[in-house]
Amino acid sequence: MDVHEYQAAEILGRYGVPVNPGRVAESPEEARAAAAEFGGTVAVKAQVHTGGRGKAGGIKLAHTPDEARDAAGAILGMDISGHTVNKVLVVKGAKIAHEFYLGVVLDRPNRQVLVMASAEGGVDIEEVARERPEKIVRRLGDPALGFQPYQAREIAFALGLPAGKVNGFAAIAQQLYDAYIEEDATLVEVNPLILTDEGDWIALDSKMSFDDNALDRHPETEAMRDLAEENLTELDARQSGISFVKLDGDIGCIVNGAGLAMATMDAVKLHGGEPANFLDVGGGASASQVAKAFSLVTADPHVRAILINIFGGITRGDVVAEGIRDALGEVQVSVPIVVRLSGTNAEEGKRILADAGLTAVDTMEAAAAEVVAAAHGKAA
Amino acid sequence: MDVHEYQAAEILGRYGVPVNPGRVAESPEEARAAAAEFGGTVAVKAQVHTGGRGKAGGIKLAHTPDEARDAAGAILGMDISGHTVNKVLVVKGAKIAHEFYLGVVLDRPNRQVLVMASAEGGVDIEEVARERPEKIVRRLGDPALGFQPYQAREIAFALGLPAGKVNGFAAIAQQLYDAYIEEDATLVEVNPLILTDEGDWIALDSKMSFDDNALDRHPETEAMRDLAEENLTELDARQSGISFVKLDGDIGCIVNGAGLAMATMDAVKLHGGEPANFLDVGGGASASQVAKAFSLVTADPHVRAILINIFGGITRGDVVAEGIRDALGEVQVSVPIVVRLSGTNAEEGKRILADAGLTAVDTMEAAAAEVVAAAHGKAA
Amino acid sequence: MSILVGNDTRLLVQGITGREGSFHTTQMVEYGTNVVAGVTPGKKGERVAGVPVFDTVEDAVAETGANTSIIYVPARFAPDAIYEAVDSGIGLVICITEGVPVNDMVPVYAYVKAHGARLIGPNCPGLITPGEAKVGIMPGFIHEPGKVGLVSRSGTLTYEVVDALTKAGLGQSSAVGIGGDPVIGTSFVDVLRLFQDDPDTEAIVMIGEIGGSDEEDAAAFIKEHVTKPVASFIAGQTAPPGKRMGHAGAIISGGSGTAADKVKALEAAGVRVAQSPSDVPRLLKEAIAAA
Amino acid sequence: MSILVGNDTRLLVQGITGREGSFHTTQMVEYGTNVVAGVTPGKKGERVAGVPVFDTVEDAVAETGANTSIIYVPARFAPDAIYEAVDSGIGLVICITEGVPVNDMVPVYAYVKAHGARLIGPNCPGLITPGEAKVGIMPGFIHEPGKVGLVSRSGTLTYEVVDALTKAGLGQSSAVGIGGDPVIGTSFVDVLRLFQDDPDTEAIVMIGEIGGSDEEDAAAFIKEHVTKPVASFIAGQTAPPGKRMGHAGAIISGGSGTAADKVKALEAAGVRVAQSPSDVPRLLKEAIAAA
Repeated sequence: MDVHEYQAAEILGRYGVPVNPGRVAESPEEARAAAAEFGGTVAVKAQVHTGGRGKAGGIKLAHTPDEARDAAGAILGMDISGHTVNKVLVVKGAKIAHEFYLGVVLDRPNRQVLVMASAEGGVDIEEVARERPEKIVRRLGDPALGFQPYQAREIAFALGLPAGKVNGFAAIAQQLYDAYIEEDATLVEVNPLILTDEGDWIALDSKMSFDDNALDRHPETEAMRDLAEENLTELDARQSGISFVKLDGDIGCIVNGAGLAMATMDAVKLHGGEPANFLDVGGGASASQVAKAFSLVTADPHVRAILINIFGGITRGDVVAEGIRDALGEVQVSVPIVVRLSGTNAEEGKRILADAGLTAVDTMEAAAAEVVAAAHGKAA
Repeated sequence: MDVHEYQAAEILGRYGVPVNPGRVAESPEEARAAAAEFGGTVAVKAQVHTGGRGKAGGIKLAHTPDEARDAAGAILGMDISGHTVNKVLVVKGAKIAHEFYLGVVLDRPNRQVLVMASAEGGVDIEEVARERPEKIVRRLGDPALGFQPYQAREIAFALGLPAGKVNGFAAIAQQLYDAYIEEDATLVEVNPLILTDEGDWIALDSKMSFDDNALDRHPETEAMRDLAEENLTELDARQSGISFVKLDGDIGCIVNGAGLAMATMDAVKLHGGEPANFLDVGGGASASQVAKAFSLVTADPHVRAILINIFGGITRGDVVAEGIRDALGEVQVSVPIVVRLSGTNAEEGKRILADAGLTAVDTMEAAAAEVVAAAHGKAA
Repeated sequence: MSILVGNDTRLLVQGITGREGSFHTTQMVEYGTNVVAGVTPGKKGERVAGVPVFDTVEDAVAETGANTSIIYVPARFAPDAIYEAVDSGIGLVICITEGVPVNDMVPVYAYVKAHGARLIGPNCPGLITPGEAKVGIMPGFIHEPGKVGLVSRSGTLTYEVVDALTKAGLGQSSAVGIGGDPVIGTSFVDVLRLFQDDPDTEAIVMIGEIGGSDEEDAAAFIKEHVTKPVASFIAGQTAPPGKRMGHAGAIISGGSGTAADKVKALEAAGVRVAQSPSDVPRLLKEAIAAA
Repeated sequence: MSILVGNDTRLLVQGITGREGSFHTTQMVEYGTNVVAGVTPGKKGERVAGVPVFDTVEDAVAETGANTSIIYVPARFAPDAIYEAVDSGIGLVICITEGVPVNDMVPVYAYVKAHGARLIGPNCPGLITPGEAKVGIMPGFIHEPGKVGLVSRSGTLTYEVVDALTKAGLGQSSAVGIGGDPVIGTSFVDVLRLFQDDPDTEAIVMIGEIGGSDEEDAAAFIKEHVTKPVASFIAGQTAPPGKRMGHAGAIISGGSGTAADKVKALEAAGVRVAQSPSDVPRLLKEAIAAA
């Protein structure tokens, strides 16, 4: 789960990170008031769960309260990579002497938590990683003991910080690491972390993402969820134990198993179609679960045909077939359905489907070819 | 540092341990009021930093508020192993179905933290350990990861707890372990931990001791220090960086180094004397440090002679001699002083002492013999 | 036996009295797996599919000599179950449980490794040595004893491929589902090494998916150390970046972890990569013929 | 060299610019110890007694090939300093610092051990191989090269005994102060094993004190594994129970850890235990003669 910049800053502030004082505004007038309160130059920043805000014009400097109001007026309602801006964050302007990058992520190959930093802050860190990897300093936290003070100092010295700035930086690195662990984050990032002209550290832009599997032990994080930023269909699916991701195509997919669901999407594509979604119905495939899957898929008006791909394992093919049959009694589906059923009790399942007026094919490839043809209005 | 039972219970209560509700009383009337508030039977318990309260009559049951008042009257002011009772704890009576022992300590040989439990609670656990060691169940916490839930369950099952009581016990064991680690304790003990007739767990008597070296990060624990329970001379010494322990003899000892200080006490005893104290002046031996040592030792009216035993190492003998000479200018010492000086610059040091009217001997044994003789009013 | 499990396996089921645990215990016993014990705290003395239940792993190991454990407990209890298994001397732990927080798994991974044990999963279907031992939730009947070692991050997709292999006459030495989480106990490389060293395995199939770089690491390992023919399939060619595809670990982030990169790395290592799961048997036969 | 330190030692001083660190660095350099580097964060480029100072242990090791580290930092920084040394590849770490909380040392001890390094201390005077390397705070001049290995929990008491040995014509191979805390990195048994295996050591002196059971463990080890003559002294015959005698670890608790028990165990293992430190040389000579 992602949160907004202002929420990430709020969390990191609790860990002692020197975040920039800011105020959230949902209207130009609120932005003006916030700017007036801070005085001097402020930045007005779009609060959306996506990057590239700067390039999209979602971050503006304002030297007066009126400018802040106008900036907020321009930004609020803006669409940034498909995200509508509903809130802006108004923060005090800071005199930047130097920009750094500081982030904490999982290092999958090492199965450890990684602290990474760069003296090239304020830019796309992935670009730095790709093009000037030597500019990034990395240290792995010990899996049991965590990140040690000396590691934070090593990073600070490797960035070339002067002696007087080392402890301040090291403290912030430790705070980000602590926040990552204690909040069950999957990403904690400050970019840029700046040194001001006065020599103070300020976390100018904060970002955090969280492990969905750990949200039940962080209700205060869950409460930060911004439904306006969420795909409600995906959330709805999740609550039914279904993994669902909306895509741009027109062929709906209902599959048991995540890997098989991806492979099914790939097969659709291979046969000239475009998948409308990723959907894993999960372990069982009861009538209500399948009905839910149908309603998720058909909620998308672009869907022109549905491919159901089931490999009967522990969940038997006949049970799945019954689920499909019964679900079709519950949900109205008006587009062609192609079913592929294989594995345990597939033959019996096919008979059940046949009784329900559906023909099941044997292979994924045949099913993919058929569903693409059906979507395009012709027989395979 | 030790704390009282009621303070240990307060700390453990914060960790979720089901401690018995209680109220501290410093007068019989307060005890009466507390008993009236709880209603029914209460226990009135002496709050002193020593064991054996029960045998000494420091714990009494009271069935009415008046009985509680009388019990408190009897206990307050009582002397238990040299500790005067200034406070009693009045706790609700509990119907004991079974008593357990549960404690957390450092396991020195393994350098790990040990959780130990016994179904023979309410008695001296050291006696159980000595005589029926098989009655004690032990599990070591992982040095980095801590104590795992399964270990707590293993202890519970090994104690023979019924399935329905396992999780409750395991939770308490975990809470004691957490308190041990987070509070930098050296001992956390609940004895007895009881199951009531109603099947509830109650920690009926709690005990905690703390690592003196970690107190600076636990000001709230330091604030629990009961000066009435402390040897003020020892505390005073500690603040000057001197390790001091009061003993019962008549020969004061001033030594540099803890091991040598113990060896010096042993030498005094070997030569027929009784040491009045353990005293390690620490690394340096400035005039003010030595003066402090003199004042600590001579504060004891039983002291009849003083042995100063210095092995000059990095701290030079001449510097120590100067410290002794100057200290004698600051503090009035009216008992005989025997100095032993060896090691770095010992000869120069002896000259300095001779100028100050003190004769230094070469060996610890000679010094011990001489100081014992001096204490007993005769030449060695 | 082929790799990891077989006739020598003495299996313990942690969480045996739960819905999943009891169902799959029955399935495993029916398959012929030597399930010797189960653990559910407080359920000592019960039996599931004839298997005796104990309160603790320690007791179960002492009584039955279990050497392998499979875990079906809920996510929040899974790390504790793994520690209990490892500390009780179990050398191979298979964690089926899905949804364990990553921050819990980081210390678990290091702990298991430091104690010389092996963890498979979490969030995995388990593993099987056909005809000997099924230690997982896969349908046993689609497998056939043979010479192909299979390793996969997926569940049903693996069954799909196994089914195709069996139908093509390619039986399996062992099939290992390593799991779909970002932090798993056993990687592709670990299993490839075992298959390479296993005299019962003559060819290898590897089923990958988007996310992470385990497939790239596997490609490097194959290039360097694997002399047996390898065929592969990578799921998620059409997956969009930044979205989790069901598995917690199946996500393209910061432009890395794409299927295209993985396919490229594998092909550069001489692996034949199929465009669809059903094409795997044909490519594997080609690879075997070319070897 | 005898044990642990000697002419091959390339010493790094952590906390070199502090009062203790700089003083003892000078002393060690004057003794002839090969002190190659120091570390104080932020003090890179400075020199102490001619020794170059670095910001991190990593840098110091890379530049100077330091293989041993001695730590003089304040107690609250000591665990971090030990982790830094071990993680930077230092194989032998001597922690002089007194007052480190026990709960900090418990994970440190396990970490050092798991990483194959050796920690001596904390709260110890360090160790010396006379004529080769002094790595600690002991006065060097009282030592004489020779064949007696000495191990002790104490500081000045050790100097007392060393002085007596030297005056009695008994030089030392190495003298090791293991420290007076409840949790220390290296125990009597560890050092006894090294002395037993060291061809330069012909006899052993062990100086113990009240608290814990390391002396009893040592006695059991001596009985089983030590063939060289051993003499001992145990301080604290007159120490009362329940009171800490200066050292955090010197406390008789629950009736265990008494000097009498330790003396008994050592005597039962054939060790000659002196009644006073000055008597150690005589007993050791007896032991050598009887061997």
